Amino acid sequence: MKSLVVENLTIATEGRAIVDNVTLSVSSGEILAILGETGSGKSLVASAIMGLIPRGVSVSGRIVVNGRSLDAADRDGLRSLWSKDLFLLPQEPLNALAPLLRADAQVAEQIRGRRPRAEACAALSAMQVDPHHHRKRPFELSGGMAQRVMAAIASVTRAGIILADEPTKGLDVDRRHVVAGVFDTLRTSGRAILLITHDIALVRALADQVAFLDERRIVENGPAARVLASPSTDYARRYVASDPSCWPARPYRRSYTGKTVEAERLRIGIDDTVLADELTFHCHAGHITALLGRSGIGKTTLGRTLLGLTRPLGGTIRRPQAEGRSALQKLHQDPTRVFSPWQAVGRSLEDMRYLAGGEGALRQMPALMQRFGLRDDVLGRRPHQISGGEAQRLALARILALKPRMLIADEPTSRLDPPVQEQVIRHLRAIADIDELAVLLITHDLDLAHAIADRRMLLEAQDTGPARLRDVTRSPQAPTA
Amino acid sequence: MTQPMRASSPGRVRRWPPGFVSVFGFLPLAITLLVALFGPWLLTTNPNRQDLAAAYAPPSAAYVLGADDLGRSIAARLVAGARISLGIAVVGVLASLATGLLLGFISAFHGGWVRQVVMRLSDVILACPSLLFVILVSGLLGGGIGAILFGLWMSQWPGFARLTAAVASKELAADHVEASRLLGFRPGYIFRAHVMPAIMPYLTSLGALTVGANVLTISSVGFLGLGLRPPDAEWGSMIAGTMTYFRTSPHMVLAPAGAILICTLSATVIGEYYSARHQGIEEIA
Amino acid sequence: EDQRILQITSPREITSLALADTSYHFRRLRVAETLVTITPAGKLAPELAESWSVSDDGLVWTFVIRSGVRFHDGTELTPARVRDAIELMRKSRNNTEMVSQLPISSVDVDGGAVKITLTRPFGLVPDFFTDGPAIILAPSSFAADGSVTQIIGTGPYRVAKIEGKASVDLESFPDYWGEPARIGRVHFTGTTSPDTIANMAEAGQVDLVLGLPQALRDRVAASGGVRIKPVQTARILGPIYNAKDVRFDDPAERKAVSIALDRKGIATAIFKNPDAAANQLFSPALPDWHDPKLPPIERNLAEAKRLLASAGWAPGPDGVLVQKGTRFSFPVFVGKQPEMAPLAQAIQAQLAEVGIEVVLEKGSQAPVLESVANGSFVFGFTRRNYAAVPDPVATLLVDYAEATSAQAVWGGINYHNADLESALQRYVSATRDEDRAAARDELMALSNSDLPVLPLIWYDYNVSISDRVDFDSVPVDALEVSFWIDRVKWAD
Amino acid sequence: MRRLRGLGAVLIGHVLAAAGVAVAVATLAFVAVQMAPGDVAFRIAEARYGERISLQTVDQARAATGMDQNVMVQYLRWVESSLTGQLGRSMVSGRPVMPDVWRSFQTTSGVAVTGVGLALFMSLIIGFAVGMQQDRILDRAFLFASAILSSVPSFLIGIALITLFAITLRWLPAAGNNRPGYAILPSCTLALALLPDLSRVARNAVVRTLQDFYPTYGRIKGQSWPRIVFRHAFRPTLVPIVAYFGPLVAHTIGGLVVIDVLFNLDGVGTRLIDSVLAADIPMAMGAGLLIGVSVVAVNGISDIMVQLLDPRLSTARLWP
Ligand SMILES: Nc1ncnc2c1ncn2[C@@H]1O[C@H](COP(=O)(O)OP(=O)(O)OP(=O)(O)O)[C@@H](O)[C@H]1O
Ligand SMILES: Nc1ncnc2c1ncn2[C@@H]1O[C@H](COP(=O)(O)OP(=O)(O)OP(=O)(O)O)[C@@H](O)[C@H]1O
Ligand SMILES: [Mg+2]
Ligand SMILES: [Mg+2]
Ligand code: NI
Repeated sequence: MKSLVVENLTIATEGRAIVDNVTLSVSSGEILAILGETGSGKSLVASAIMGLIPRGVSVSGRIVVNGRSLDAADRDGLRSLWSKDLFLLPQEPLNALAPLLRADAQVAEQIRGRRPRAEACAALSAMQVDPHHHRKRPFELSGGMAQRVMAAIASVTRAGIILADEPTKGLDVDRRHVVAGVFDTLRTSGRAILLITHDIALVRALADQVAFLDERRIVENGPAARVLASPSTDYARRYVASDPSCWPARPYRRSYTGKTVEAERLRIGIDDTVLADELTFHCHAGHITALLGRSGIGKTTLGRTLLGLTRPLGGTIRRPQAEGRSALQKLHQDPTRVFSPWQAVGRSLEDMRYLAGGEGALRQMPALMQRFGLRDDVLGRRPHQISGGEAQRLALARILALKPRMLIADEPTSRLDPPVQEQVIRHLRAIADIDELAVLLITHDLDLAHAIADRRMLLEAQDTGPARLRDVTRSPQAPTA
Repeated sequence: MTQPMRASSPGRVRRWPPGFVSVFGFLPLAITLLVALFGPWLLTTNPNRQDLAAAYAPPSAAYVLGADDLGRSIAARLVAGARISLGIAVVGVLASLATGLLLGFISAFHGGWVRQVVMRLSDVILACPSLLFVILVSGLLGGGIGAILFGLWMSQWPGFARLTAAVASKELAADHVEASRLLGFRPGYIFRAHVMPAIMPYLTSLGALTVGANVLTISSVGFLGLGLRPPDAEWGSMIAGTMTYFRTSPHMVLAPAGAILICTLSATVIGEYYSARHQGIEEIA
Repeated sequence: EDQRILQITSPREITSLALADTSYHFRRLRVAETLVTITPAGKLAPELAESWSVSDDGLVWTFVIRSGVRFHDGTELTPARVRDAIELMRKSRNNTEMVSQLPISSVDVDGGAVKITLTRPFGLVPDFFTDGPAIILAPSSFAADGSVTQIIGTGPYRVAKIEGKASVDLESFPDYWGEPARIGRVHFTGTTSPDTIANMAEAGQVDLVLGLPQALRDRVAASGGVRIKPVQTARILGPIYNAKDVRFDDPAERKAVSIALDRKGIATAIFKNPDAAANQLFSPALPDWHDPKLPPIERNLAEAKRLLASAGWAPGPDGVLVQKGTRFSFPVFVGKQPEMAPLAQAIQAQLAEVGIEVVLEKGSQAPVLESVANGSFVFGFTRRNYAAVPDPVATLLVDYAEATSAQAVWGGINYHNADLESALQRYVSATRDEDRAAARDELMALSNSDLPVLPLIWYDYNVSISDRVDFDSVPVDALEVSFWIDRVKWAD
Repeated sequence: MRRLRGLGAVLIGHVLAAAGVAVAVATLAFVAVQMAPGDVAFRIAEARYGERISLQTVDQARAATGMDQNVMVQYLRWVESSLTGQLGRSMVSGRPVMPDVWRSFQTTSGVAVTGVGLALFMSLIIGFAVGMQQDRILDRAFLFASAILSSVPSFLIGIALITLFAITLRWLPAAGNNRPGYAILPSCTLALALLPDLSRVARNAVVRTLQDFYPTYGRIKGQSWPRIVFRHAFRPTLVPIVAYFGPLVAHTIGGLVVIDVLFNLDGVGTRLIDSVLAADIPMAMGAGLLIGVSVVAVNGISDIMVQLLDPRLSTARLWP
């Protein structure tokens, strides 16, 4: 018997359907992975099952939990199943943890055993949370640690149905395996698991069933092995193919183009804390240089230092200049946040005329938008009303119109789902090739770096002292990112 | 206990129904503002005209709201007082708002010692209760509109400056500002296009609440006998002047007290309405 | 024993213990006494002096000091102590203090008496010793530097505790030389806000309000449980002016301003007593000095305008009178007393009707005095009590005598009148009653015709009495010399 | 350990800030007196002699108070006497400033502590009761009632209370501070004046907390509602309330000026105003000093409490 069945679920806001007529089911001892574009409504489906749909959003359909059939709009009915039948691992762990309670206490209060505190510590340790982090409060934990505390809470739940919303985001490869292990154990103990994720590798490793959500509905679902191996719909095919690990690696070439940015014996840091020292490197026009490195090592800081947003602690930087402004530009991680949220994006573009040489830039825009495949109707919308892919392309177009010499892209695709990521990355490659723009691409994704970067630089920690930069373009073994 | 479980997404809190806000917020304030602006042309009676024989007269056809201890028409004085009480309150807020906006933005934008200076200065001023401030200033400068305005301005710009600095520095750290800076936009543009819209709702709310508070402050100063120069009809001093007769001729106190209440209430309702629409104002302010 | 405490209040605070500041107050509280006092009926009476006499040439006054009087610290009052106290009073440079005005050449102890030798005859010596700062305190009241640190007097009450400026606890003094106080314990609260005074009276929280503001009389009386004894005092409230200023140098101008005022209206509306409208400087509380035959001063706008026109004032473009480029416009400082704000506004409105502009400013005595000092004073109000010393001439002397008038403020600034000066001289040096009476008549006539102060309102002094207190036992003192609380009895 | 050291630094910071503010406020009072138009000696003389002021008494006051000396000398004299803890002598009464100001301060703090305590207690109850009913009829009614109450000038509240409890019922004294129960009406007036704002802060804090996801998530995890309220949500809810103490103390001192006048209390705010207007420099500076110190102290206590309640906020936010 199916543990959880979702029948004809429709979720709509005033005048707009977000999810249309979705039907899903999970049996006990089974993991169903839902994949889909960001903003396609995956989290809302989970909320609907939990009876957490916010006010102002209407929901219809039926939800069958362990044989009990409930109206999807019956919030109270669904809520009465909390913790006994239904359990949620939310997308943002920091919002779900009690802010002033220590990690072990939060796990311990879930445990009905004789020695909850000790069991809680064991559960945390199993998640590779080191003992000295056990007594920390949520705000003292990094995003990855908080994610693992949530996994520890999930690992001791008694509920039969677990909804997990992106449980591995922000984790590096090793930790991802640990969390995957938790779900594996839960599955073995007979839980039914609904797994929402963008991570194709995780889906490959874990999922029994897969469902693709596109354009408001489920476009394809079926056993994971079959669907991932030979997707039958266009969208699923694109999705699977957009995994950077499937892309061909970019061959090495010598560089003959001019240098754009040169750094010599650069020392970077925040305030007086030195993060990295003795950084000597340069970027060539038309090249994409990938900057790799462990989380928190100082990649973003290096980017900001090059842009002049953070004061260097030593050494020299030579930057290109153009029309009184820096010819260095930045592509942000979250594209929907780079436009003023108070006005339509079209307005933000028009405001370029206040810039030196802005009129000329403005005249370039239509052509650029056409080149990036952007329709004019996005211009009338506010930033939060456009998709991440559109926003990132729009941001690229705006930057290109000002004719920079170099672009620093700080994890420009980590908030995007794989198909959109691929689209943006291909545009980035094209810009480098056609417009002779130098790109410094900051990323965690080694596959991605191999696929599109001409050079790869690794920022790595020394045993003592600040981090150093190493060129790993031709080093055979993959550095851990 | 009921379980308030509507919380998965904050959304917008509808604390006051809009119709309610119109009736208790905008409508009375609009009427008072109109009266303040055009009152002098509507008046048929000079608010300072005395008729000692009619002193303490209760409401009647000749004196709609009665007459005060010098036989002046309370209705006429209320109308004249609207201009003074509300005028000072509003002008005081506008002046502090402008100053606070400017200093707050500059200190957020510039950071460093400028911010330190502005913030420490406002700390010191905020530690001094604003009523005390206005009382002292108007006491020392011998009353008058200018003194009260100066006192209100002096004691209130720091609040606006801190609010602006708090919102602005949050906003200035945002990606969209960073992007604009990199693209080469000037501070003026960033202020206008990125920071102002973010601050505006907070300022509207704080401004409206402060107008209400000012009406109260002015009336308290008037009550203490340190307000404006007589015979200017200001609501607080109208109460102060007639308090003595509260139990024998209550109309003399109730009319200005009612005006103060309505005016403050509407400003409060408006301010609360805006702050409810933008949660978290308490944390920032 | 009766543990009840008599709760009293008045609108005075104890600003300090210095004799010049609050000696009046401790005399009113019956803590300290003077050589000579004034009965509630307004007559001179012996207090610390048993009797007094003057030599025939009028130059030597002998005060026989009462024997067996003890200070609250147990020490005895001696003539030597009295002499030292008088020597101290003489040294004061303050012209509001009376003793320092006396033409004393020496003070000597003569057995049980103190002999005061004058440089010239002066008829009012006993009167002058009724002044508040003439209280006689024990030497232990003073610190080494001469400042007063505690009030150790001889009265029927002694100070048990003084807290701040508003609270004094009194207890009866068992060794009092005279009739002991009838109520053992008294608590005094100084309350400046008139509304608070009224509230306390209405709440039955105080037994006596000594000096209930006139405006509050009806309200408190209406509350029940309280009865009020009003009495008209010798205190005048009226405009004073700078007689050298072009606006007031002509008696016609003063007359015009005087008759432009609606006394009846002001007295009725603001002071709640039509009889408070003053038609002369001296109220009926000074029967010898009051002329009951004078008619009330009626408001007469036409006459006022005519007088002003005759003095050379013509309306300017904005309706305000102008004379040779000077506008008939002046600032008036509005004090903190409860009646002053409405009074000033009433006068502003009434003078506006004859083309005189009054600009009201906040502030009370200090700016008035300052403007006097720098010569910019034009117009103000005085609240002068002509019975601080029972003979009004004492006050007139301070205000108008040749020697002191240059420094005087509260009776007409820069006002000189040779006739008045000589009449004053004749009055004090007169040794025969009829000479004195003649001088008095002249003084009365001059003050009512030349208008050094424009008479406007005579103050009432009100005592509100709770029903816990025997109504008839409360003396009400029109001359505001004392509260006479030692004579008050409980109702039962 | 590190947190303790952090708190220690905060504490030292607060003490330094308090000293700084105290001196600043006192100096400000001094400057204010000097800057006021007119001759200071006249104002002192008026305060001392009242009706009996004359040109001679003005000269006397000028000489007796040292006002005839250089401004710098006067200021240094005050600094000197303050270092001995006496704060000099009042120019009006001639008595040492410290005992008088201290008595006023005690009066004020008596009323303030009772009033604020009352308001705090009631607003916590109201805040929780109403905040949990967010947007229901009770909540709406509360918000409207509090808006009305906050629009009534505090002197009218006081007058209403006096009329009812002192004059009509005769249960409590109408004024003064020498009767048992004298602090009740002033405290209640203060409490009623503070209540609307304070209970709104409490209510909003409750609403804010409940808007977060974690209380709901507590239910998802299977925790009981009381446990969530008292173990998960109570501390975060207290934070904005405690953080409001700073503005609260400023409101309190301001509001007490009116209450002092109404109830004839010799409070420290009233003393500051009176003495500045009377140009009683040592007294004004002494009162300013105490007010400044108490504001900073309350701010400091609130800061430290906030940081103890919510260590997230302990980042170098020294004052206020
Ligand atoms: N409370 C709400 N009111 C109106 N629209 C909402 C609300 N919450 C979410 N939405 C919209 O519903 C859509 C789906 O959101 P949802 O969070 O489910 O997407 P998702 O598939 O989980 O995306 P992601 O991969 O980024 O987590 C989005 O367009 C979002 O803007
Ligand atoms: N504003 C800041 N104040 C203090 N420390 C900071 C600040 N921003 C970053 N850091 C610290 O500086 C270090 C480097 O941060 P940075 O953002 O450059 O890392 P990163 O390599 O980009 O990491 P990630 O891959 O997680 O983005 C981190 O240890 C971080 O904690
Ligand atoms: Mg989601
Ligand atoms: Mg980074
Ligand atoms: Ni190279």
